Amino acid sequence: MPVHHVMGNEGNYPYLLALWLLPLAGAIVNWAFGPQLKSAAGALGSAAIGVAFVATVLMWGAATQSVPSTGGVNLVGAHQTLFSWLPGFDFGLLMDPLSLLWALIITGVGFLIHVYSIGYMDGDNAFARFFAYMNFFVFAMLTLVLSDNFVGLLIGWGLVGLASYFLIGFWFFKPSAVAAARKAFVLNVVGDVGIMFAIFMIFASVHSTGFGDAFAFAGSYNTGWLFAICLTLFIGAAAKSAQIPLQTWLPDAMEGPTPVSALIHAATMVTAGVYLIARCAPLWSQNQDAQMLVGVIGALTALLGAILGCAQWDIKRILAYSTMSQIGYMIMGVGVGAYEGGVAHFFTHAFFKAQLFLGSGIIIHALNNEQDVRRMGGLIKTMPFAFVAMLTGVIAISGIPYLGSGFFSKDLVIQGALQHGHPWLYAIALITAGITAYYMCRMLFVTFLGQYRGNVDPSDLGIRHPELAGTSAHAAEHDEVHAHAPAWLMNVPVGILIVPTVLIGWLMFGGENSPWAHFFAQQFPHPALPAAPISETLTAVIAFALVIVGIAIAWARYGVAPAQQNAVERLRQESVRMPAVLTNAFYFDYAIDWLFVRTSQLLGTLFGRFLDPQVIDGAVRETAFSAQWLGTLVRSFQTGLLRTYAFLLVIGATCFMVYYAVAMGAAK
Amino acid sequence: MSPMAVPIADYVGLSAVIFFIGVAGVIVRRNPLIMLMSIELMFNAANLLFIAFSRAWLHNAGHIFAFLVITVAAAEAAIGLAIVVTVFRTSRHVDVDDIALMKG
Amino acid sequence: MRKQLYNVGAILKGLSITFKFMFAKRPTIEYPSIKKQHAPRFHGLHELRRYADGKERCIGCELCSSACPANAITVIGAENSPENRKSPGERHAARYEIDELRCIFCGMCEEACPTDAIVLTPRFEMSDYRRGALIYSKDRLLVPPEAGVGTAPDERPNGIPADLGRVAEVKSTVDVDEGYNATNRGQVLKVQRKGLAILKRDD
Amino acid sequence: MPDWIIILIKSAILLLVVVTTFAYSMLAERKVLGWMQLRPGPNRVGPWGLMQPAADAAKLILKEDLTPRTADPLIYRLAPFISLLTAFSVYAIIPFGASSAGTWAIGNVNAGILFLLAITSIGVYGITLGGWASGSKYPLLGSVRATAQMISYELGMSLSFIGVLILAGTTSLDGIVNAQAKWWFVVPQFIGFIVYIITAVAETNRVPFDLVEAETELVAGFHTEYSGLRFGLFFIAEYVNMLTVSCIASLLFLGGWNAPFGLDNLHVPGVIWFIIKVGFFMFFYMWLRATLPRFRYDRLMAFGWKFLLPLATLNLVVTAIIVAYMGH
Amino acid sequence: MAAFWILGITLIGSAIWCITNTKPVYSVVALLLNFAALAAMYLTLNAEFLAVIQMIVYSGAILILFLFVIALLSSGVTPFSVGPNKLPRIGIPAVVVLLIALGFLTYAVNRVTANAFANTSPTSPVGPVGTAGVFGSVADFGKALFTTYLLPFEITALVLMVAVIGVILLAGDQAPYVASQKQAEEVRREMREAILRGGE
Repeated sequence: MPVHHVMGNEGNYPYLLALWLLPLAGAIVNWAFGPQLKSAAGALGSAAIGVAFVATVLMWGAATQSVPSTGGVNLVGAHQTLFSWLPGFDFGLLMDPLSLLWALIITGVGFLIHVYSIGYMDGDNAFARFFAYMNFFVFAMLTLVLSDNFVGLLIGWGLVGLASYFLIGFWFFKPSAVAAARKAFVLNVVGDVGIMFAIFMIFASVHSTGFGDAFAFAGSYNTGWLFAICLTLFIGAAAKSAQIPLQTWLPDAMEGPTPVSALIHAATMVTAGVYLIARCAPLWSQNQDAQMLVGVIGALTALLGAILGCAQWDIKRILAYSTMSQIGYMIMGVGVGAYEGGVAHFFTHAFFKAQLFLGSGIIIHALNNEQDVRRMGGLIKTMPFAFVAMLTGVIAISGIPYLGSGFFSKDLVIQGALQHGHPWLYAIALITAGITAYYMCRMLFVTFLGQYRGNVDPSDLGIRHPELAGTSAHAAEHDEVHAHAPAWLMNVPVGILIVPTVLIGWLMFGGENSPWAHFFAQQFPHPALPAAPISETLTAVIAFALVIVGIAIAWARYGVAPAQQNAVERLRQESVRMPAVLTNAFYFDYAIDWLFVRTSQLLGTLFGRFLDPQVIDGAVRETAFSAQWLGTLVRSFQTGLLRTYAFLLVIGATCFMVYYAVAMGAAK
Repeated sequence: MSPMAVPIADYVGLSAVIFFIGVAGVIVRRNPLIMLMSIELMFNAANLLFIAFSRAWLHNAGHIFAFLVITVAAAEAAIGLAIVVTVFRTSRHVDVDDIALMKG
Repeated sequence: MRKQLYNVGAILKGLSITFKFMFAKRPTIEYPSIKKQHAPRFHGLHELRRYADGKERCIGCELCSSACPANAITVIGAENSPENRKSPGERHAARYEIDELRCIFCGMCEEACPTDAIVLTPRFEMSDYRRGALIYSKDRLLVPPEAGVGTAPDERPNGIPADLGRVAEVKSTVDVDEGYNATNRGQVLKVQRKGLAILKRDD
Repeated sequence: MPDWIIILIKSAILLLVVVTTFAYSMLAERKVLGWMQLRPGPNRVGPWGLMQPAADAAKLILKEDLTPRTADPLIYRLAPFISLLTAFSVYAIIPFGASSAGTWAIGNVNAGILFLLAITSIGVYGITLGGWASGSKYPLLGSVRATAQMISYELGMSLSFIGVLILAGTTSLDGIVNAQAKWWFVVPQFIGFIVYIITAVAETNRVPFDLVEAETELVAGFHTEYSGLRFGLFFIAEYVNMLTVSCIASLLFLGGWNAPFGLDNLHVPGVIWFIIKVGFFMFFYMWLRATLPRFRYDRLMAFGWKFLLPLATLNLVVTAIIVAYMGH
Repeated sequence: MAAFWILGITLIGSAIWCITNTKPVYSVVALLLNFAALAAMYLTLNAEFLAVIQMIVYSGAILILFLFVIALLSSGVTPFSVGPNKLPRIGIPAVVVLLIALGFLTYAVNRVTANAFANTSPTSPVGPVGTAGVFGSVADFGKALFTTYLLPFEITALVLMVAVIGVILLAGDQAPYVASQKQAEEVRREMREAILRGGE
């Protein structure tokens, strides 16, 4: 047996177990006793997550501890072995700074979103089921980030996919929701399979699935083998994090309730890919090709998401594409080796994207499940709080210097790309920043400025499927009387989120000496890099200039007074003239359809129509005829009497016995 | 631990006899319950061998597999009896000679 | 869940009740050796009384017989002869039989009797193995001379005949004197109930 | 003296003790039932009715032994003996006390508790075969009920044992008792204890689980056709089984011959404590019989499979997890 | 040695009794005797845990199930077999064939024993560390079962579960839930349309 490598200091950490299992307990209780709990289900579900958050904070000291080990390498964080299943698979929990960061977001932001959901889901007839699923998701996600081995990670990976499937299809009476849930699940499973193959390859090399063993071996893998591992791992990451070409499920996933979109499809689950790559930094650092691949795909996704964000009218889809784009940034960051930047962007993004989603949730809830921005407008007067919430979010995501957290982290990523020697990625990232500012402001202006257009006929706005806009089955059901929960239940979490959205970025201020860099000092490799040709300040200036351009264009198109005057006509024109390539999201769905589904079908047809009946069947038919003849002969032996068969069996066995006895006798 | 008092070949012989009695039961009897019991006899003959060899070589793998055989035998008996009950429900009597749907 | 807990509570409650009963006072009267005390006017087995001088009270008038709703009494009167006076009057009962199987113990005979000869006593242990033994004739109904004259119901202390054996003190309203244990009279009745007298009569 | 003679003598003594205990526990049951029903109970034969068992025995022995015409003669005669044999053979391993010389048991088997399970699982054959061989419908129904009931409840019983085994870390009965020197297992294994008590009542076919011999429905269940001594053997087997499960309950959950509440310095012999504990359980059986009505059959099965078994499993899992994390 | 022969003869005798009885209940009794003798033989082979398991599982559960089914089905009224025996003359050939097989097997075993099993008396038992001399005990068995042979154990658990499901399907209530075909068709159509519209 090779030496067993462990990450983290072994010990008993009751808080760690508590924070891992509390959401599961909440889920089970909500699931089993939902009907009895009635409205207490929400409070219970939130409380479970809230206590888990407290436990996470209490784990802070243990998670950041660093003790020198015998091998000269520091053991960072806390590790608790739970049980050993089969040789090579010991299950345990690992909490180091990286896991801690994710756990903080999952439980902290998760808690706020749970509280928000009490208000948002109020009156739904499956209230307890919703919280059971949400708690289950939190448990699954914690399993993913706390596992100390690849199999545990894969279990968590699969479970979050399952939870996501449950929650996207939560309103299962909407066929579109069910279709979206199915799509998400299928694409996620593609990723799961990728990771599974990666685990097979890792196990084949190191005979263990533990992170510690796999990373300790990092320098000794065969290069091609390592690239294959990274590639298959990245397939998983791409599927979960909606990277090209597996990104198509994310916009559709917006069929789920808005808190779900905020928690799962913006703040936590979709960033699992970022976590995976950051966690496997020792593997990626050993392989330039894998880094390049991930970086390029991340950058392309960022750009593609941003472009598609410009063409959407559904407020949640706009946010979904922006999520895709931002995750592209993160993936690019961790891909090229700027791990701290990528992770930082995850951290800030979790706050401001949750902020945006929850803000949009307030609007959607107030407008009775209307999601099309063309049927909004002028909401600044009626919903000033929502405007403030959305505004801070937009500022953060656009990267206005020093005003929002997004600026700092995005800057880290962009500068990181350049530092690690990828000028093209740097350029794409900068351009994307500008586009981001444009489409986010576009959403903000169309939604909040001008006149309210909710009463305008859908076709006058160029909405092609009026029956699909804002008139989902759910809305129809609750059209009449909808007893709204007190607004503060939804407003308070949003209000709390404004603080980190605006301020959290200051953590990253100061580059190498920032608390952020210090936090991860032990976690990520820091190879010596040549100085970047463009300084960080200059990058910030360029980025800011592009952002200003984006905002200006948005203002000119949607914000200025003339645009507001004939907004209805302009929106109709724009909707109708939207390039097909954009409305169809670069034909990715069609491409997948053509490349995989249709080809399989075609192949199937080929086999079915020609190969099978003519070639195979032809051969078989002839065989069959002879077999039939033989069968007629043999059939006479088939008496159907069980005992006859048994007797024949025994005679056969006896023959063998006689043969062996005789043969053995002869051999003597 | 003292060596075995009885040579292993005797156990093999005993096991073979019991096994063949079981086989005879399956072939000769047409009551499915007795056939199932005969199968249990065969299982037991195999188990006896497992345990005798386990003792001879002082290795507990034989014990483990005898245990697994018992478990599987339990499953087999349950399924077999369920089939007997089902057959009885449809035809009010159980006779393996009548269950000849696979007749050629 | 609540229902299950309720069930547990119910079981515990039942257990506590039976446990309490284990130490409760038992109302059992150990009958053959201890008998239950009856009301003073309890209607049990009949007896024929005597006068203080030993003469029978019954004069064979058959009023009891005609008063009997169940036709259980048979009286056949006879003249007293001077040398053998059974009763103070002219007549006496030659035969006096009560079929206790028919009798409904209503007390009409007692009411009808002009000489207070027939009374109902609190004796109730009349079971027997043969039907015939339950037709009580005069030899068993008449108080034997050595046992006194019999007691009128109103004069009966606490309504307890002297031959009932130990009496259970079950009624707090009535005090039981000592000395009501088995007496000669009880012994006589016991012997008669075994059927000896009847056999003699059949002979 | 050779070992086997000692064992023979021990067995004879034990047999005598058990049979006497059976006789008087039967009397005690009639007494206790009487008291709980505000009656004095049997008190005619001998002082306080103490000779009643002898009278009963004489009656049963002298009664005519009938064999129905439709009965299967061999098995009909065999069944009571199977019941009795299994009931008695359990006592081979039950320790009644301990002294410095060792435990008071005929044989100290390492897998004691498993041996016990094995023997009790054979016990059902007496009832089943007896009911089947009687050749009439009520006994057959009674025996079919007995089979299903005893298989179902044996699972719960075994699972409730395993919690104790995990805590004690041994399967030998005196090992288990010694492990309870400090804490009786009724405290950490309270759920297991409850499950055991319920399943034990069901295993011995006692009220409220006496569906097997339900008078009101099945006349007398599996022993409708039995009379005289053979009926008496079934009767003995039932009471001896009752005694057995009471002994097991005392050994497994109430610390066997250990003194309770730190009363060690009273220097009461362990066997006295053991008898007191067993007596308590015997009394509990009688108490139950005086209190509870009979279960309905489907409720009985549902209770066993859907409530007791999951409860016992849960108890087992929780115990295992706690022991795994806290150590012994 | 004596125990082996006594038990062996019991085993063979009860096995023959088991397969020759006309009454299935007698077969069960014979098999019970067989199992008990086998358990005793396991005890002589230091396999006390297996002996106990043999009694609990085989005698206490499997065999009683046979008895249960016999009581349930025949209850002395319905015959198990009706109609003619379709293989009336198979008995003698079967016994002959089996005796031949037995003869050759014995021959082969004797040939092999001469060299292969000649010296099989290792001095130290194969037990887990710290429990020397406990071969065949519960501890020894349990350690092996839950460490080295964990996977077979789990597979067996799966087999048991499959058997349970199978039995329930075979003998249980046979009224599976069938949703409305029309409703299912409708939902399927709506989903197809929703996919084609791409969610817009």
